Amino acid sequence: MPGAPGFRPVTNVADRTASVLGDPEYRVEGRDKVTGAARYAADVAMPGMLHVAFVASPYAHARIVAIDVSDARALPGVRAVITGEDTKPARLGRRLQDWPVLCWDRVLFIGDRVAAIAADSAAIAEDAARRVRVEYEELPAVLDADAARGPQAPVLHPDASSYRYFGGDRPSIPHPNLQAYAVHRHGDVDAGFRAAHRVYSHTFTVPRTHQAYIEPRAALVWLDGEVLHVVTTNKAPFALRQQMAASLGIAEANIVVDAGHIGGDFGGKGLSLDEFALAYLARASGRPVRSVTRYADDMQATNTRHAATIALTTAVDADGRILAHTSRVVFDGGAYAAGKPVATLLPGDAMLTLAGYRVPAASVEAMSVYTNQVPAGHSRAPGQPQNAFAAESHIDLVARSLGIDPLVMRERNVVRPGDIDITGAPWHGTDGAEVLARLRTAAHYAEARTTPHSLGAPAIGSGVALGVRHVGRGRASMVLRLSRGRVELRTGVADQGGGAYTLFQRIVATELGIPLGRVTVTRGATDAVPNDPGVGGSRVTPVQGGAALDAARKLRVRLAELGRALADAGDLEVIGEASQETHDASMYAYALRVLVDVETGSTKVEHATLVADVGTVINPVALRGQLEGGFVFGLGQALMEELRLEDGRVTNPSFADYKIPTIADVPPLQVELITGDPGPGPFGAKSVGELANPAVGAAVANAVQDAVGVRVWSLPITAEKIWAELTRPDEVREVAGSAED
Amino acid sequence: MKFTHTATVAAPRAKVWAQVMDVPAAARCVPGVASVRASGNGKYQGTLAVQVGPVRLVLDGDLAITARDETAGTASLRAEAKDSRVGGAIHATMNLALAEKGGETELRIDSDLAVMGRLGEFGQPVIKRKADQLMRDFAECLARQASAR
Amino acid sequence: MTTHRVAFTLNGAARAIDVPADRLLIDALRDELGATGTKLGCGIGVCGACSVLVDGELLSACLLPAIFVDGHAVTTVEGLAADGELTATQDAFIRDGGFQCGICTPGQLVAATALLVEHPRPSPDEIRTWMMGNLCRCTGYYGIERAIGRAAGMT
Amino acid sequence: MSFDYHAPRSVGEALALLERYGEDAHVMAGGTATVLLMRQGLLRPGHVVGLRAIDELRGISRTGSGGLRIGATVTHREVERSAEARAYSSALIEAFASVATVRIRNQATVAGNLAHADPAQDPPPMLAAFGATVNVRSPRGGRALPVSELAVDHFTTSLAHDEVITEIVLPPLEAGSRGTYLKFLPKTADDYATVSVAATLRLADDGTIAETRIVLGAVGPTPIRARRVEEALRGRTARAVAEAAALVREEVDPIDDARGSVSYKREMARVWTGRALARLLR
Repeated sequence: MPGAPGFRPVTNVADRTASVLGDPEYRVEGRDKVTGAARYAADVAMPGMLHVAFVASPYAHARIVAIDVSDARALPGVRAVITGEDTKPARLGRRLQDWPVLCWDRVLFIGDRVAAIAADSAAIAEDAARRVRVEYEELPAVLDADAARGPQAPVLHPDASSYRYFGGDRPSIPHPNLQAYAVHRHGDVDAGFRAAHRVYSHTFTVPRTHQAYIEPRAALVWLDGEVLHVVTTNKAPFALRQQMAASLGIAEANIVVDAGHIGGDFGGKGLSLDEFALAYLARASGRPVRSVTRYADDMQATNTRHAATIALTTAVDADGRILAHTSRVVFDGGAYAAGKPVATLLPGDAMLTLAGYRVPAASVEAMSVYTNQVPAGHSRAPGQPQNAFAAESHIDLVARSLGIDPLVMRERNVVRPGDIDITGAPWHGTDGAEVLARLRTAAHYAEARTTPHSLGAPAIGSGVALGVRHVGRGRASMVLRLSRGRVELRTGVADQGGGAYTLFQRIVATELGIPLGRVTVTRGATDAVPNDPGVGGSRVTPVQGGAALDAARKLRVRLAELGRALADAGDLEVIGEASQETHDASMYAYALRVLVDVETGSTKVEHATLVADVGTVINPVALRGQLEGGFVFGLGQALMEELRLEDGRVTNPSFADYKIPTIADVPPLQVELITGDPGPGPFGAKSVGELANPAVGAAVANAVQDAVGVRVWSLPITAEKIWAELTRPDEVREVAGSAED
Repeated sequence: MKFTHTATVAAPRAKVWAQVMDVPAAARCVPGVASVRASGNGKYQGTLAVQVGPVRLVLDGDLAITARDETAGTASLRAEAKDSRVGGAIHATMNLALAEKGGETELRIDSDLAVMGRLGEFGQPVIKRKADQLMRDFAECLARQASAR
Repeated sequence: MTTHRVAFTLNGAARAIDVPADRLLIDALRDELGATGTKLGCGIGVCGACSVLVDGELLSACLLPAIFVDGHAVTTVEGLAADGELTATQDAFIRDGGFQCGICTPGQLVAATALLVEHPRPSPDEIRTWMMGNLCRCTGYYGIERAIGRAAGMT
Repeated sequence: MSFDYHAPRSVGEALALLERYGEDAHVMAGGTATVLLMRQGLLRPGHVVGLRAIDELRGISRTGSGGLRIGATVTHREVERSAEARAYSSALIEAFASVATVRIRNQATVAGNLAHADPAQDPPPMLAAFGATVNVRSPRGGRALPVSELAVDHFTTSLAHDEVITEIVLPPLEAGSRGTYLKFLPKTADDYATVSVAATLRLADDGTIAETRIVLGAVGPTPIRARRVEEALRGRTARAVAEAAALVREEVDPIDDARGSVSYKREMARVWTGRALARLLR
């Protein structure tokens, strides 16, 4: 790794952070996390607890002919065995409940569950699972999102109209194998294309990836009289309560969901699977039941990021200004749509195929398709890594074709407040020109572009890419109690690591003007705190943070009304509420420098500069961590991550073969923050958790082309793909590269 | 996992056809097959012992001829076998085609193999290579036997 | 299956348990001794969440038969701040963003503790080579590197 | 995973146990590979014979003739930190220090690594390039075999089920001989190699290559000795390297997997063979 000798921090946040508090940030749950005291779901045990194993389908698509559980049931130590016959017609899911708790008639992917066993030990449960005999009749598998939409394709969900959909009517779909379909149009697209100097079309693909949290899913479920208790790794406990109540036919009041510390989420832990079957096993056995997912099963059979094919066409004038844009994104949704929480049932930002630019006219079509593959759900900045890889590669290709510097191309087209963007609405957020100007300076762009290559050394290249992310929206509430001069904030927010509790503490202390040490933050299960929307959608800082601020304000007002100081006001309780519906968005941009070994295609990012518009900084350490972690998350997806599937089976379901970056693989990262433009969150804060990862892939692809002149059209950008392009005969390469009209 | 194997047999097609359709005899060409017996209706039962590295498997299962067309010289077989100790199973479909070329017969086997359960976690690429080897040995052995008769 | 008596010290305290031959150290710690600070991640020795020290040597508790620690001294994350006072490394992890979700943190801390014994003032390369066995999906590792630098008195 | 564990104190006792339990017994040294296979349910021995308590299997020492003896249950980290091993060849240290992560190297043993016969492992090609032999004992007696003849297929050795590796012996290096170990890791530092190259080389007095031994890892069912490359270099100079290295493409026998296609691995074998030789000739 290049770098100065001796110790040197590898990142450097410019000293422009404006924390609302001068006090250093010190995680409120930090002590628990560094001493091993912090409790995660798999750490919770109950007396008499049973262990769970599942029987999963080895087929991508099959009819269940018969299940014989007699051998499993006869094994000493087995306390309960259930099959789809016991759970039917229960299905689970976040927005659409289309995933059977246990399958009873058909299995739709490898890993789909048909039976569950509770036993005295995990080993006995697994042994019993091996003794369950399932007779299947194999059916033709639909493994390809294009084939799934053909006229001959078997319909995977013939009973889709009977599925529960939370919150209104499910959007209509033009083909039975679609999970979701949406189109958007604005402006005069045809006129834009008629006026074009040039029109460019390019198609990109992105594979399935796993969130790769280090903590596998875990759940503990028991019945206490009528009340079902659930300890879970789900990051949205109130949503899980609603899903379980609807699916299992239990009143929400009789379900208590307790989500403590969560060992990494990245979108994946919004969907729960085991909890539902465990409820049946707890009832059948009369005992607490716990499951801890084997990591290989987590990778084969939970919810991944969607694989996607993204086709973009853009009309530009002679200066490279965007006149009109059309796009078509096909997401492979896998066997179930259960993992997607949004109303469209598309990955959240599925429609943003040219985000961050002025787009006077656009026609965008996006769909998610049922296939017999691993289900796809939400994953950090859902939809964006796919679309950002495509859009930012596309813009670079257009710039190169027109002979315009890639950064100049972006400067000419980037959105400024009030411009019409890909959504058809006026852009409300970051001044894109400022982000790019800062990037130009911080990355020493002009110098980097003219660095001479020395013979025999790896080729050097620079690449830029930008990205946008909305500031989180939604409603939340929490309780603030004053007792003997101390304030306690009670929240239902689960801790998946973003630093929510420290954020709340700092907001409340700042608003009340008291030392941090006088504010405690406690988390409660769903029976102890007001409803909370959960972590996700870049929501915690603007929404839940907003509720914390509102609570502190209300307490301050009450104290003023009472004419009392905090110390002698007696006991008070207020409920803070926030509703953040502003359509505000942030922008960020990267400049990366890569080294490409031209003999092997091996690519190392040598240095990265990230400029991000973050608004007011409340937690400087956590904010920096989110940006740095987001960059490396993006780096993994850029260079190496891919769930490799063969006939519906994941062939690399472990960290031995599904590689994620280690500490030895991360380059120096310079982070520059723009803090002067306030956002809708507390004190002008914005969201950063999903701000940094999506654009890394394109930045790498663009830098690779800069270095060695070849384009990689799919993620991940592996050494072999670059090598294949470099060794391809020239005439063939030209055809692939001239995808323009 | 899909494989194609071919072998040239120094015998006329009719003779090779008879040889291949004698399933218990032909199955003995698969290294590790312990027993194969007819269970009626074009179905057979058998056991295959195979070692992939340190993993010893004893696969019990069925083999069925699902299609046969002597005129065209084509046949399809389906095999399903399971190792209950390791918790793995294999499923294979094989399409055989015989074509006569100047007194010799070209044997072509297109097979599609699925390795399931925990067994599948022991490196699919390694299993694939092992299966490839097994099918190649099978094709060559069939060719040898038919040539020799 | 044979049962074995395993007598060892856990974070300085003498412990003796009877375990079947196939019991792994991670399960003995978590299920039998209630020491859940050591975390289960990948379960195959890659991620490092279950890192422990046995006689000062860094090992994966998910790959280590419990019987192997008979007669040895085991240190887990719970044993780092034995007297209730956080070590410099623990404190630095909090101040420098050495964790977010915290699931890999016990393993990171145990590994970093061993690193600083072997290399009291580690070079960036020594940090990277040593710590590359401890995966973190949250921080991007920058905070971990800063924290180790601070703990070693280098910042 | 359900077995009786036996902890013999001598090789003799261990062999008696292996004889008694036959195919139902499995030898375990450090346990990294065995525990994984047992946890997956792929290996289900009734008896595990542990070698950790056997003193005679420990230790690293120089042999009288200037070679190196490594006891079977010596861990990778012990080799990495051994002054004797370093004095023998720093390339040997490089190969052992390349294995996985420090945690695994603290547990995994030298003989366990060889017996596991994973073709992507780092030490076997290096040991083979140094011409190391393994000493093996069984109830029938002892034998010595070259490391290069130990692995016969993916995860398969030529050892009988009742044979135990007792030590690895590296012959004395010829004067002027040097070694190197290179590992191609295009994804992460903790990955298995896409291809690895272990090579030793000795120059003649006239500056030509007197002898070279090249063994590649991760590109075949076992470590692959590049004999045609070696032949092509004998008596030649650095100018012959590029042409000679190209011969390795047909000597390796890789598989398609997450680390690359067959054709890519063949090319990378060529590139890294060339780089290893260039390093030795620098």
